[in-house]
Amino acid sequence: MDYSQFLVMSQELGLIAVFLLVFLFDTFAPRKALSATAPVVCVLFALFTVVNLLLPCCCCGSCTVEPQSAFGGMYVTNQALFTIKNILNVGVLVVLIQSIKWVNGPDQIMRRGEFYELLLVTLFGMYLMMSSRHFLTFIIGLESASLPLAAMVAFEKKKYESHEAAIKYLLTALFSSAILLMGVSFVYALSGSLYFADIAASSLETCPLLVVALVFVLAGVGFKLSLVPFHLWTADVYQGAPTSVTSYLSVISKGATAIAAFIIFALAFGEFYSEVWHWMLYAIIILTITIGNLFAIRQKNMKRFLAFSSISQAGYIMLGLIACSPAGLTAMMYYILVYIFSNLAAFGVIQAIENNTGKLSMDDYNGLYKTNPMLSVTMMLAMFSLAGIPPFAGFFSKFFIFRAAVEPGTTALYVLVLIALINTIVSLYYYLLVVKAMFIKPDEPVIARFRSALSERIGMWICVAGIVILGLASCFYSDIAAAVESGFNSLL
Amino acid sequence: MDSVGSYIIYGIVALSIVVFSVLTVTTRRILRSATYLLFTLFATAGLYFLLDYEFLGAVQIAVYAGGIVVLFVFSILLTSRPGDKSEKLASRRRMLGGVAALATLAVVGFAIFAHFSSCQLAPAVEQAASVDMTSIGHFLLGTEKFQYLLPFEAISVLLLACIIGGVVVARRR
Amino acid sequence: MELEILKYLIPALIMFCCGVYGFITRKNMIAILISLELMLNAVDINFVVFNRFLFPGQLEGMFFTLFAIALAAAETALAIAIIVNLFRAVKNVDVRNVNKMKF
Amino acid sequence: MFSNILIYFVVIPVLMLAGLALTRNIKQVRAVAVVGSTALLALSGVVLYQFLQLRAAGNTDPMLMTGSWSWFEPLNINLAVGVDGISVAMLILSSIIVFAGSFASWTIDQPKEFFLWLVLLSTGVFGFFISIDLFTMFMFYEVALIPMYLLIGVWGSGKKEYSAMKLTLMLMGGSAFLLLGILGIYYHPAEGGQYTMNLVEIARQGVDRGWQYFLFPMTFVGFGVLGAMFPFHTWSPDGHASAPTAVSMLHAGVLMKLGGYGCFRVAIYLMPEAANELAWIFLILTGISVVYGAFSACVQTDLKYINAYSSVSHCGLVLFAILMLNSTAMTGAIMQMLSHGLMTALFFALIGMIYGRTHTRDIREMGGLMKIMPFLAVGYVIAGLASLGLPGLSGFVAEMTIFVGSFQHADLFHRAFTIVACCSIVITAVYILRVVGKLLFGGVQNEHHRELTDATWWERLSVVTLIVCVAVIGCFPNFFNDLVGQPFQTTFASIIDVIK
Amino acid sequence: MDLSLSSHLILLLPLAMFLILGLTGMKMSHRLAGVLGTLGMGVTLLLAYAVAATYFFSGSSDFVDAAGLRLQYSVFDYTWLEFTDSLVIKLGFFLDPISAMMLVVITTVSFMVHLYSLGYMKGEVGFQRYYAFLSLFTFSMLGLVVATNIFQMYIFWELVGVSSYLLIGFFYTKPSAVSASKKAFIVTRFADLGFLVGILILSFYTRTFDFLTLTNSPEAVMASTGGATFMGASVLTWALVLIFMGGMGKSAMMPLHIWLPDAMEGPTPVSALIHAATMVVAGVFLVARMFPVYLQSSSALMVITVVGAATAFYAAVVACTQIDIKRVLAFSTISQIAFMMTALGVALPTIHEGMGYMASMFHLFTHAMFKALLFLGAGAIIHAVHSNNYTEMGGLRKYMPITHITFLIGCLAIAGIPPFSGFFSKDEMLTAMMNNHPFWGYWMTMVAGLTAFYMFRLYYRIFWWEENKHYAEHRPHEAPLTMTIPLIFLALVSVVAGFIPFGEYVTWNREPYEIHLDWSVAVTSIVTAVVAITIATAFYRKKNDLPDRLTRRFQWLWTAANRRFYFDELYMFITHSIIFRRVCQPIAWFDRHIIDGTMNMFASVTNRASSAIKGLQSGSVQSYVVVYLLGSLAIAAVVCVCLI
Repeated sequence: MDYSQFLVMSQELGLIAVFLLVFLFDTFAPRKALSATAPVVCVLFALFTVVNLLLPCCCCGSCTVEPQSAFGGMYVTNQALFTIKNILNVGVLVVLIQSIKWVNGPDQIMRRGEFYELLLVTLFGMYLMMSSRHFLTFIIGLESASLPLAAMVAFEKKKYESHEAAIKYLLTALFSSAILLMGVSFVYALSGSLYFADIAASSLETCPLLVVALVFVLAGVGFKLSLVPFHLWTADVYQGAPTSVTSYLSVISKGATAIAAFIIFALAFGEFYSEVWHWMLYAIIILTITIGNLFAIRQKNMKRFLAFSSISQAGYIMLGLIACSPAGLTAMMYYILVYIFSNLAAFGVIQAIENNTGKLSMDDYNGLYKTNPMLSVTMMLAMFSLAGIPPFAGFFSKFFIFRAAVEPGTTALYVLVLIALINTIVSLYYYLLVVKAMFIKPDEPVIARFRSALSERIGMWICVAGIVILGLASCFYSDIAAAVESGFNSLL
Repeated sequence: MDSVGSYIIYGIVALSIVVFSVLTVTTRRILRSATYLLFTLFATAGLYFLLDYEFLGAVQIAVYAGGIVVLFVFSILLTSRPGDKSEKLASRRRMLGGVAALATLAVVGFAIFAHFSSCQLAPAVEQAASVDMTSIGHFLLGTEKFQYLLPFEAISVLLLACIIGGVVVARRR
Repeated sequence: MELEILKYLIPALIMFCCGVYGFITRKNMIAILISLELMLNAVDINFVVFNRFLFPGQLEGMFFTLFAIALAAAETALAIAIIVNLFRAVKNVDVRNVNKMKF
Repeated sequence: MFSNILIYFVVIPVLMLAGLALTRNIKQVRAVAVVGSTALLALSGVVLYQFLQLRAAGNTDPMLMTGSWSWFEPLNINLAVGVDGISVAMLILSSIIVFAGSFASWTIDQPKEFFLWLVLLSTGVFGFFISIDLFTMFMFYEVALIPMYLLIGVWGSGKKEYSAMKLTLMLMGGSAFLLLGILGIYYHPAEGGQYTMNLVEIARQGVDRGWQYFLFPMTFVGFGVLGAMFPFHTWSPDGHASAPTAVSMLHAGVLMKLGGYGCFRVAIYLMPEAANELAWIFLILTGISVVYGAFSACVQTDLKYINAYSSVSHCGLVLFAILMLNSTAMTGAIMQMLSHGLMTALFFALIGMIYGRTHTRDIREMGGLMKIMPFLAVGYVIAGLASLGLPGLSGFVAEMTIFVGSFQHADLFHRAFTIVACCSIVITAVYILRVVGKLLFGGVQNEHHRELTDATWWERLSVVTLIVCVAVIGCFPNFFNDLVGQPFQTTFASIIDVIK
Repeated sequence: MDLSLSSHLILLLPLAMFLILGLTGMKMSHRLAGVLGTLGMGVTLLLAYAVAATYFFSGSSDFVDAAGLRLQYSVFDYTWLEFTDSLVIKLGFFLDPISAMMLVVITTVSFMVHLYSLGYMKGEVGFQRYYAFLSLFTFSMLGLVVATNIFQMYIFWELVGVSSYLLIGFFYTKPSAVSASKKAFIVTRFADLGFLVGILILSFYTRTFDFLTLTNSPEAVMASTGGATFMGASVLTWALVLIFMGGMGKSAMMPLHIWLPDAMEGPTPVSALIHAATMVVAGVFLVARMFPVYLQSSSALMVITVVGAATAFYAAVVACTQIDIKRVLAFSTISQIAFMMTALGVALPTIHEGMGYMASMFHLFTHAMFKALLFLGAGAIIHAVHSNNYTEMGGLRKYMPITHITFLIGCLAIAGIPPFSGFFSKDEMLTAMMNNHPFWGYWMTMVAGLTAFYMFRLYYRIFWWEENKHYAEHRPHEAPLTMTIPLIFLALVSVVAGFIPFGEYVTWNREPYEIHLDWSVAVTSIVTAVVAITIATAFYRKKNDLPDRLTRRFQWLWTAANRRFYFDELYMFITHSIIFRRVCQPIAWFDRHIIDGTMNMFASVTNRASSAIKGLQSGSVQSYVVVYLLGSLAIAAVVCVCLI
């Protein structure tokens, strides 16, 4: 019983430390100091993020984290995982900054501490999801990542939508976790172990039970990723949840799950299983991208609109998984990084407008450029980046993920990518609808000129910088690629 | 487990699982539903005992039957007046549910059947692991392979979060 | 031996399907949660059975079930909190009323 | 990196973008636009000079002034630049049109935003022409496409929202095919080849034969959409009709050339074997484009529609000639790009100026403009004459090179199609003269038009620049012929010969 | 003066004039622009005479060899555009008998027209533009005739077409002028398509554009086609006929003649220069230039002959019924050019050493002079009475004596009365035809008779008949000096040109040829002409009702001829009802509705699909779960079925 193994989980421990600090602050700080909760959390988390970014360089001397595993292979860490966690940290930091104004609003002010605590626990769950190499820990991670979120979704007590969203989220989440557990039980029955490494090492013939097991696991993971047909909760929940929670849900939670899905499917279910799930995923990707797009076309509520957009984005992210290669993982991580910034930029604008005017409909955005040019431009950049328009980062991430997807060179994959590409046209259409509303619609502006809060602006500036720089400066991609290269073999 | 006695016990357990499960979801009184759930859970615990996982059976009774069902009952009492009768379900929804349930039964049942009746299973050659309390304690707090300290710690965080979440949600303000 | 394991799996499966049926047909949200417990319970049985009959060498299945029970408890607690919260807002726990956001 | 002169084709527009972002009033915007576009014009002149010097010194590399800087190293993506005669010609064309376009939009609303987008568009255009790396090429290609949406949507006229959306989506549709083609080219080099995105390298090692049959149509259609190939041309009439003046100019003048250039540079240059075998399919399509566009133009009443269909016809000729796969016809294709670029820009500039005065583009509502605005009218006549192939103006040179070259093809089918394409010269005459007759000659249709004024100095500058260029190409074609023909005669000819 | 310099200047001076007048003309006074243009033309005229004289008379070994054979000499030949190593467009200056002769013709007529226009166009809006266009035309025409290769010819061919377009449409506010110019351009453009395709076919086989190469070894041209045929005819025939089609367009051969009568909408001096003397004979010149190659294909020559003969007759008949004096002259021009064309078609080396060729060129020369004279005279008349129709004229001889005399000389010349120039050239042509086949000879003699008739009909109706009543209020006056000088000069030339020993200078093989009149032919034609003139005199000298009676007697014929045998209506039907209505409009419709509709359909299908599946997102969490579960089960089932 070597409890020093906990030290391997430095990031998780750091996160728990932040969590505890927040918890203690919230519980014991004097009433006056409580008004500083939000900045304190942001600073703490920023500190945590920066330390994590710099840690390997300062402590280990080398810039890569040595692959390590602990708890008998139940937990691993390496440069790749370290990097993706850092990416998520940055995203969370932006979410935190963007949420300051909302958290300090009259309805939430009493519960702001809990908001941060819950958020940090879900992040911890995501960490665990990605790092665990055992289905039990994985599921605990997954549940930690989703259950507290239900509470966060229900945060706006004065809004009915928030309640409805929470109910829908929770019930679907529970159902899906039951399905997932069922699937895992079959995996256990087939391979005799719940350790990923053992599963990967076991060789099995294809039998219906295996198919059912994989489908159920995929359904459980697909629920979090909102892949079609497991996606139906997404729109309602995104729409009903507080915008900060929606943005968190749409980028961080999705990103972490995508990586976890990669690890489970590409690695744990790697060799013998892949021909089974390959075609499932193939169909699901097509469905996800297409149906997400088709629904997005007709949305008027901005949050709901972005929900469907994020569904189809999830389909694109899964293209990295179908390639099953280091390049796929790299592209996926990069895509997530870019997606975080693009989507958060969009949500940042939506949040700023919602906080200041309460408007959420796309029609309210008509003529926004006349009154709030900076917000409009930010939104436009976000839309372009999501649509994959160069020179913004989204273009690069899309290109890289397509590139990774066709790497195996089969015709089927080319067809898949072609379908995905054709769908980008549809997606461009609806992203342009937003741009059109803001820039082109001749109507009188609905939203008056206002000055957004400092925190909102900081959040948006970070996102805009990310959108512009992430693609053009190749170092981000190269770092991720190097991380994946060094860590890919030790992922299991 | 060749004895007739164990067969009888199995029969009772299995039958009660099936019957109470069905009753749980078909009764129109919500409180009864909770009660049937309790019976189902007891039956499950019985199954665990039957398979020699006494610790698990105990946990099942303590946590599930003792904790969760009580929670249910409280919440039912909170949200509905006793004796409230669920109105008759729309047949469309029942059909939908039936189709879904039967489809699940068919697909998963077929998969299980196909696997466990045709596939030649590797016989359980391994020596069954001991399930006494000492070893369970070791398993639960060990850091080696097949030991579960990490999930144990992790789930504590989850539970804490759920408590916070529950408090936040349920608090009036 | 094959039949032996099926003997246990089939009741579990039926339990699971009952859970599914209940989940889809019940309109009281707490009843839905109850159905969900059935499903989770069925999975627990699966794990235990697989552990006992197929891989008795380690206690993976059993511990999984152990943790799954804890998870179920946590889930239920939170779910009930949320449902009660909703009940406060709309004085109702009928799931069919919860469909304002759609399309 | 900055020692390579070509990179400044991107640097200058980026600096312009920065400059525009800082401007506060229309004067500053104009100053930035004029300085920037003049600098680009000068730069293309310098590049031309240096290029000719290098060639004169006997440098026969396929690409000159090359530079390559690693960008996404793990993916073999470099920022690789280099030019041959064709790209130099295209760079000159682009800088001329950007220059003229800046003046043509002298009094536009919201000048700052307008020029920001316009410059972003030209960044894409210039970047595309200097790139010899498939990825950067594709990136710049898309950079050039998207500003169109806002330029048309915000500053356009008529059904602008519909047109802008249609244009953007169709072009993006093309680029979807293109992207797939590029990926395929990257992953399927011929036996023993390396994975590379560098055009020259790929051309050297070749693309896998089997995959070519899949990739060639992909890339050709991808670029062909922008080249207004039948039946993917319908964005062009609506798009052009709705676009503001400078945007039409740039779009028809330069952007559509991206299509033709890309068809050659990517589809045919890299996959000559498939091009040779599949050319007939696209020959039929482009042959249809040529005649069909011309016929459609005959019945239009909106000036811009006429010109847009005319562009379909003329750009069809570009692709048509490229597919002939012989050096004369391909040279002609590039000449046609130059020529069409200049004269269609001229057309759109003039149409824009006329529209700015009369507020209608319907030829039935105008007439006798020759009396009212002689300068613009004469410009229009010259543009028309260039378009219908008057010797001494650029159109003639280009078309003749194409016809002569195409007719040298050994195959009867190709020659027969050449004759079909030749028919367009008559139809072109019909619709051009129809417009000229109705619009400029005859009596004044609308009495209000009598009070209109002739061109202002900036408009004159814009028009004269283009006319001079059209005339220079038309009068001294051999210089351009040598410039753009050289690559076909050396590097590419050998490839073609091998196939045949 | 150095030959090279002067030949450069011959081309560059008019071009420079065009540019100067075109770019800065608007700032000049009318007088300055006119004088500048005329002076420039005058210098060009002198240079051209000098060059022609040098070529014909210097006896330099460059131009004539010891045996008296005139040589072809290119003064300069700049590479303009290099398609391939062998297919090169060059811009050069080619001297041989016909180009030297054409230099003289063009510069002479052009100078006369320049001079004449000083008076005729006085005070017109766009006077400077007019002179600019005249210079442009002269430049193009000169470039055309001195072309060293067929593509250079094509280039200038197009340029003359455009100059013609611009000049016909000079009065651009007049709708009829605009449509006439458009028609002229499009019809000739259509013909040029044939020309271009012909060039393409020819160059495909011969790999050259060069006239020298083509005409010096026509057998090699024939051989290079390798006996390839297309639809029964050899490709060479195809090529030559197509090239001839270009000539048909420019020279207004039937059925591509319809533009020329309408082209009379242009200012009259322009008609004189372009549509009578120079540009319209480009087709003849083209055939003459390629003549050795044409000799390789008797079918092509046959086509030329038939087209020429038919056109000549048709145009002559139509000319008899026109009222507009310029139209009469226009049809007369068509008829005369067709004469030349026929002469070329019948010219075989075996018949009088290809005399038809020489005769054709001779007639080209003389016709240029007297037809220009007639047009300029008609211009003077129109200037005086402000109308084109002879019904507004009559009895003008008193008022315009100089015009009267010169016009009469022109009429006599064209009618073929000795000793006027037309007699000699026409006689040579008839001889050649008669020797080819008597049918052509008699046929064309009949046309010659018709010519004499309609010319004198015109003459009498203008100058005799009956004095118009309007003269009282608007008295016609003789034209100013700038206009009469050209008339007198051209009249003199028309009188004497017949005595030029043309065979000395211009023959198909460039060997000198002794002209001798074939009196049997000559007498026939003179008699025919005299009879025709007599009839015309009887009909039209004094006002009488004989013409009207005759007209009524043959009403249908007269109407048909007056309506030019409905060619315009036919064209209108084809272009408007067939091409425009049945081709263009359906294509445009197809484009908007089918092609564009398909693209829009993609969009609407996507939108429809979007609405169609919206039920999936029903808002009820239980149905979400159903979809979730059934979806996953379906995937499982499908994969099971597929894999196992």
